[in-house]
Amino acid sequence: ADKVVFGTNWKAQAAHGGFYQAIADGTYAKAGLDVTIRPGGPQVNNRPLLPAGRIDFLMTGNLLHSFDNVKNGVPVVVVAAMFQKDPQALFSHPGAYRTFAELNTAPVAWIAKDAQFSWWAWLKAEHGFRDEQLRPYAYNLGPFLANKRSIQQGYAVEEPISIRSQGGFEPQTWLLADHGYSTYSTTIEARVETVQKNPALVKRFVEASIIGWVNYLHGDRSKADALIRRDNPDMPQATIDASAALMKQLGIVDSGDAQTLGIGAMRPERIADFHAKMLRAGLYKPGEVDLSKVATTAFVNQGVGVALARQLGAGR
Amino acid sequence: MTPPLLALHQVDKRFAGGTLALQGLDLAIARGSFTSLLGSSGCGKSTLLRLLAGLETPTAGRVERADDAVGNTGFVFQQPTLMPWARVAANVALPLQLQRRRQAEIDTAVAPALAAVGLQDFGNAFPRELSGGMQMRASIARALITRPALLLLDEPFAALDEITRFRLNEDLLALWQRDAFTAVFVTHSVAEAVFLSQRIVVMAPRPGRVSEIIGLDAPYPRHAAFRATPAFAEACIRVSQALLRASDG
Amino acid sequence: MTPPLLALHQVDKRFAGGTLALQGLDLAIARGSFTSLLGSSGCGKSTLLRLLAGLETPTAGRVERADDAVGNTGFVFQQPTLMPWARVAANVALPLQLQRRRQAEIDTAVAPALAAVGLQDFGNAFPRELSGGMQMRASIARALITRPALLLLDEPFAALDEITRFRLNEDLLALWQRDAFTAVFVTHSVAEAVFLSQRIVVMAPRPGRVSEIIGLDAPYPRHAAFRATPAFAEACIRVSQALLRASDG
Amino acid sequence: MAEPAIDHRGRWLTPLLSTLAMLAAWEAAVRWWEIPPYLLPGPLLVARTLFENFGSLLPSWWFTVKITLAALALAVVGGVLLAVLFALSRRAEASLAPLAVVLQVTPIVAIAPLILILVDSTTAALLVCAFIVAFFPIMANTLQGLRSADANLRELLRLYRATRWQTLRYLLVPSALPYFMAGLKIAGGLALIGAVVAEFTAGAAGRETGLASRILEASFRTEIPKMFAALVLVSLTGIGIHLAMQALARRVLGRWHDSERG
Amino acid sequence: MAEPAIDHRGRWLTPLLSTLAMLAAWEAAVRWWEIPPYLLPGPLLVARTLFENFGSLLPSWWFTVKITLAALALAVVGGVLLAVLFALSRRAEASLAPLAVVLQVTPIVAIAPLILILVDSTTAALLVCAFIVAFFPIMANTLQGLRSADANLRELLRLYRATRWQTLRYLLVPSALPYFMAGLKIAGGLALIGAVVAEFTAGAAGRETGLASRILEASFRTEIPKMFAALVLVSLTGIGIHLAMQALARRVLGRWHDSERG
Ligand SMILES: Nc1ncnc2c1ncn2[C@@H]1O[C@H](COP(=O)(O)OP(=O)(O)OP(=O)(O)O)[C@@H](O)[C@H]1O
Ligand SMILES: Nc1ncnc2c1ncn2[C@@H]1O[C@H](COP(=O)(O)OP(=O)(O)OP(=O)(O)O)[C@@H](O)[C@H]1O
Ligand SMILES: [Mg+2]
Ligand SMILES: [Mg+2]
Repeated sequence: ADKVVFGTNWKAQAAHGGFYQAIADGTYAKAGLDVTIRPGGPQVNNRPLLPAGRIDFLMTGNLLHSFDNVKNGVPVVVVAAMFQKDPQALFSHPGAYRTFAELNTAPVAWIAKDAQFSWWAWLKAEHGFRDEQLRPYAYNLGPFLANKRSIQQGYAVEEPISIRSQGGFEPQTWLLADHGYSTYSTTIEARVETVQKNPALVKRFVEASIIGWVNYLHGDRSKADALIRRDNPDMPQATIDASAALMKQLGIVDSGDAQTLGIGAMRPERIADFHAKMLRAGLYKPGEVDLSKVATTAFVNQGVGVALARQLGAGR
Repeated sequence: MTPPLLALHQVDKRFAGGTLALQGLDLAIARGSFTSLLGSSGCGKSTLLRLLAGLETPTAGRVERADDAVGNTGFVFQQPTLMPWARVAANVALPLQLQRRRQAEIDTAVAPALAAVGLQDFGNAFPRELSGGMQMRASIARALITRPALLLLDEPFAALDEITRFRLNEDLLALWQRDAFTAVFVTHSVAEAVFLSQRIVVMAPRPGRVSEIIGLDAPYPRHAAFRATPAFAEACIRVSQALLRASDG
Repeated sequence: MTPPLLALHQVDKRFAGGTLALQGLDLAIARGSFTSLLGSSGCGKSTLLRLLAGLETPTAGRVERADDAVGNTGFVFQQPTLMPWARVAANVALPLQLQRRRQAEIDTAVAPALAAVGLQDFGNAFPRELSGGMQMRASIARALITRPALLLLDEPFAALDEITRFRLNEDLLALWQRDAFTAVFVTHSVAEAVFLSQRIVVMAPRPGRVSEIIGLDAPYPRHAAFRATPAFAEACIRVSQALLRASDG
Repeated sequence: MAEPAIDHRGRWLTPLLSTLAMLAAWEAAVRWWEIPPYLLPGPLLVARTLFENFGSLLPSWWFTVKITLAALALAVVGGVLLAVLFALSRRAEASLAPLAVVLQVTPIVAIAPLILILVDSTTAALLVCAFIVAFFPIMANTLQGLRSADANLRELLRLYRATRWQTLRYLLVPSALPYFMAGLKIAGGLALIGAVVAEFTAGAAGRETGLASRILEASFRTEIPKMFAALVLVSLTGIGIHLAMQALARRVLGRWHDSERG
Repeated sequence: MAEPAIDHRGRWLTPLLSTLAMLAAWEAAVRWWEIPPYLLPGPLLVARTLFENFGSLLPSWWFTVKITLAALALAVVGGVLLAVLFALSRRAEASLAPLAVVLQVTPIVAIAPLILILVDSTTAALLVCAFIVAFFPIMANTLQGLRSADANLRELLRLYRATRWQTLRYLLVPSALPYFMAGLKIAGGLALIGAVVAEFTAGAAGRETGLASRILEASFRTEIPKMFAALVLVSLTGIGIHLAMQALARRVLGRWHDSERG
C-alpha cells in the first residue's frame, strides 16, 4: 500500500470524522493506501509541511489559504472541498442581539489571531465591524461567558456544545456562511507535483475520503470515534455525538452541490465569487491570484458516494 | 576602680571546622590603655581581636564590651579589605558616610587622613592600582578617620618599610595621647610592641591562650630616642624570651 | 663570564593610570645568586619582581630572561593568592598538577612541603579557615614544591612571628645551598635582607629606581649565630643608612 | 545581615505557611466575589480536580519532565561549551555571540515549522525548542563567571605556563561556578517553560503528549479547573526544579563561597 | 589568556566578517539546493523584502521596541527590588521565592486570558506578560550577586553598625553589579522575546500592533520572505540590545572588575 501522511489543521474532532472513518473501516486500505493522520493544533502550523514534502495531503480551513498559496507561488492545489459550508460562526449570548447586522455594535469581540488576518477584514468591509471591538480569543470561553454583551468566534459544530455545558445556556449561532462568507471549507490540498505525476494516488485518496465521510455521517461511526479519542484522549464521546449531529443539522458536509455531485464538490464560479468578495474586503489586489491555479475539479464532482448515502438513508 | 572597657572571661572559641582557636581566655582591656598582642602565627590573635570587636561570638565564656566601645570602633584588618569598586578617597571616607556626616565635612576630613599615611596623590586611584603597602595604609587611614574610642589593629604595619613604619608608630602614639582612645595592637615585631605599648600580652598556640602579660612602664611621649635606651633593649629581650617560652610550652 | 639569568636594561614601567612605577632601571641577576630588594612602600619592588617573572611588560627598555628561568619560576606573591575553592593541600599541589606529575608523586611531595611550613595539620582545611600567616605559609609551600630554578619572593615572611620567620629564613638558605636556585627576595626587614643575601638592592621611590647596591660577603652557611656578629650589625647599619639616603634623595 | 539565621524547622515552615496563606486568600477571593469557576477556580476545586485527574495527568507530566530535563542537560552542555569557547577567544565571541543572541530572541512560534521540517521526530523538535529557550542564561552567566576569575590567580597560572585547558580546569571553571549556579536556576525554569511552550507550538499529538496539551485541551473545552490543575503541576515541577538547583548550589559552593555562608 | 587582545578595528571587523560569511553560506545553501522561498528565503530576498516593506514594518517595530524597553525597565525594577528583599531577609525569600518561580514557569499562553480579564488595556496586558518573562533572570542573578558580597567587607560594615539600607547601598549593590549585568544581558533578550510572545497570545490587531502580528500575518498568508524580514528585525533589535548591554557592562565594571579587563 502507498504510505500517505495527511495533516489536519486542528486536534482530532468530529469535523475530521470522515478521514478517521476511512481509516477505521478500511476504506483507505481498500484503495491501497496506508494513511497516517497528523493532527494540527492551536499553535501547530502544519501548512509549511506540505510543500516541504513532509506530508502528502493537507486539510485546510478555507480558500483564503489556497489563494495565498497561489499568490506566493507555493505549488499546491485544492483537490476537494469536504465542507460545502464553512462552520465558522460568531456566537452571542441569547437575546443579546436580534440580527447579524447588530453584532457590529458589540463592545467586545473575541477573535483569534488567524481570523484577524482573514475573514475579520471581510466582516469590517462588508458588515461594519470595527478593530476597536477586537480582543484576542485564545480558545478559552471564560472571557466570553463573563461578558454578556461580548461576541466570539468559533466553530458552529464545536463551541455551542461547550458553551452549553460550561455556561449553561444555548448561544445564538451566527453562521458566517449564511451571511455571504461563501468559501468552501475543510478542503484537501495536494502538491501540484503529486497531482501531475501521480493523479491516481490523489484520486484514490479523495474518493476514499469521500466514502469515509458518507459513512461517518450516515453509517456506524463508532470505530472512527474511537480513533478520534485515541488521538485526542480528552474528547468526550458526547461532544463528538453533538458535533456530528450539528454537522448534519447545519448541512455542513452534505448539502447543495454535494447532494448531486457527491461530497467534496467544487464549482469554479463559487471560488471566483468568493475571491471577488475578498478582493472587495481588501485582502487581495486584482490580478494577484491566478484563480485557475487555486483548485482542480478533476477529482470531484463525479457523484462518488451519492448512491451510498442514499442507501444509508441520508435525507430521511 | 572603673570597670574595663572590654573583658573576656574564660572564653573558648571553636570554629565550625573543629579548630579550637582559643581556650579559657581571660583578659581585661582598661579604658585608654595601649595593649599589644604577640604570638606565633595561627595562635589566635586575629580571632581574639574579632571577639573584642564583636565580630565573633565565643563558643564558651563571656565577652563584655562597655557601651562606649560598641559602634565606635576602628578596625584595621589583617588584609586591606578595601572596596574594589570605590576610589581610595571613597574607601577612606566610608566610615564617615556611614555616620551620615555632611559631604563638606567628609571632604575636609579625607585629605589630611590620606596625607597622614602618604597617600595624598592616590585619592583618585582604585585599590587595585595601589601597592600592597599602600593598600594597608589606606585601610589604616579609614580606621582612624572617625577618631574611634577603641582602635583594633591587626598587623597594620607588617607590609611597610621600616622608615614609614617608625614614622607611623610615632604618629599613632601622638594620636593616642591626643585622643586618649583604647588601642589593641597585633604585631609580630617585638620592638614595635615594646615601643608602643603599656602592656604586652604574649599568647601561646594550640589552643590559643594567654601565656604571659608583660607591663612596660617607660613614660610617654616616647620618641625615636627611646629605641636607643637600655631599658628598650632590655624589654625587647624580656619579651622575646617570653615568646620563646610560649612557643615551647 | 656567563650571561646573567635575568637582566633589565633601562627599563621604564608606566601604568595605564599614569603612575610611573619604574624609570631607567638597570639590573642583572646572576645565576645562583641571592638578591634582596629593599625600598619604601610603593617604590616599585613588586612591579620589578613581576617584570622579572615576565608578568608585566616594560613600557620602555628591555627585559632579558634566560631560557632556563622561563617556566621554571616559583613566585610568592605579596598576597597569599590561594584558590578559595580548593583545600590547602590541593593549593600547594597545584604547580605539580600543572606539570602533569603522577598523583602518587604529588601525594608524596605535598606532605613534607606542608610540614616544612608547619601546616601538616591543615592540608584538609580551606584557605578561608587559615590565619593570615598560615595562608602566606601555604603560598610559600606552593612556590617551593617544584624546586624552581628561579624563586621570586615578595615579602613572604612579613605576616609571620619572629620565631617562625627566623626558622624559615634558615630553611630557605639551606634549600638555596642544596638546590642552587636563583633567589630574588623583597623584604622590609633590613636584618632579614642582611641575614639572607649576597647582594642588597636599595630602591628609591617616585619614580622607582635603583639607589644603591650593597654587596655582603659573609660566608654561607649562615646560622642564627651570624645575627650576633659585629659584621651583621655593621651591615644592618650600612643598609639602613642607604635606605635613609634613598628616601631622602 | 543582622537577622538571625532561620532555624531548621523555620526553613520549611515559613514557605509552607506563606503558601497556605496565599492559597487561603485566593479561595476567599473566589468565594467572596463569587468568581465563576470558568474564570478562576478556587484552590480547593483545583486540588480536587487535580486529585481526580491525577491518573490521566501523570503520564503527561512525566513526558514534560523528560523533555525538560533533557533540554536542561543539553542547555548546560551547549551553554557551557559556548561560554568556554568565548572565554578562551575574544575572536570566537565576536563571531558567534550575534548568532547566540539571534537564537535567544527568535520566537519559537515562528521557527517551529522550520524545525519540524528539518527534524524528523517530534520529540527531537521539542527538545530543540526547549533547548533554544534555556541555553542562553547558562551561556551568558557562565561566560561572565569565566571572565570574573581572579586576576592574581590568572597570573599564577600564566607563570606556570598552564595550557588553556589547564587554566580552564583549575581556575576558570571553579571561578565560574557561582555564576553558573545562578544561570542554572534561571535555566531550570526556562527549560520547563520551554518544554511547555515547545509543545504548544511544535505539538506532539496523539499518545505522547505533555502537560501543554492538557492545558490547551482543558482551556479549549473551558474546563478551567482542569487547566489550573495542569498549571499547578507545572508550577510544582518548577518549584521542585528550583529547590533541587538551590540544594545543588549549596552543595557545590557551600564550603568556600561567600554566597552560601550563614 | 595568552591570546592578544583584538585591536580596535578587529572588534568590529570580526563579527562583521563572520556574519557576512554566515549570510553567504545561507544564500549559497538556498541556491544550491534550490530551496523555494516559501520554505526558506535567501538573505538577499529577505533583505529586499525588508527594504520594500520597511515603511510598513517600522511602526510595528517601534511598537515592539517600546513594549520591550518598558518591560525591561519593569523587570529591572521588579527583579532588583525582589532580590534586595530576599537578600535582606531569608524569611522573605522563603515565603516569596516559590511565587517568583511560579511566575517564571507559568506559560503566558495559559494565563493570558486571565490577564486580559483583569487588565483593561491591551498594551498593559502585553507589558505584564513581557515583564513576567524577563524579570526572573534579573532577580536570580541580582540575588546571587547580593549574596556574593565579600565577607570581610560585610564585617567592616557590621562594625560600623551600618543600617541595612547602608549595607545595601555601599556594599551589596556594587558587589552585585557583575551578576546584575549578566542578568541584564539575559533579560534584554527575554524582554524582547516576551514582548513578541505576549503579542502572539494577548495582542489585539488593529492599528497598535507590533512585529509579532506582522510575523503571524505573514505566516498565515504564506508570505514567508516577509515573515523573515520581520524576524530579521527582531533579531537585529536583539543584537542591538545585547550590544548596548555589553557597552553598559564595560562602562560600569570597566575600571575595577576582573571580567572587563584586557
Ligand atoms: N596595576 C597598577 N595600576 C596602576 N598603578 C600601579 C599598579 N600596580 C602598581 N602601581 C603603582 O606602581 C607603584 C609601585 O607599586 P609596587 O606594587 O611595585 O610597589 P612596592 O614597592 O611593591 O610597594 P609595597 O612595599 O607597598 O608593596 C605604586 O605607586 C603603585 O601605585
Ligand atoms: N573562619 C575560620 N574557620 C576555621 N578556622 C579558623 C577560621 N579563622 C581562623 N581559624 C583558625 O583559628 C586559628 C587562629 O587563627 P587566627 O587568625 O586568630 O590566628 P593569628 O594569631 O591571627 O595568626 P596570624 O599571625 O597568622 O595572622 C588558626 O588555627 C586558624 O586555622
Ligand atoms: Mg592574624
Ligand atoms: Mg609590593
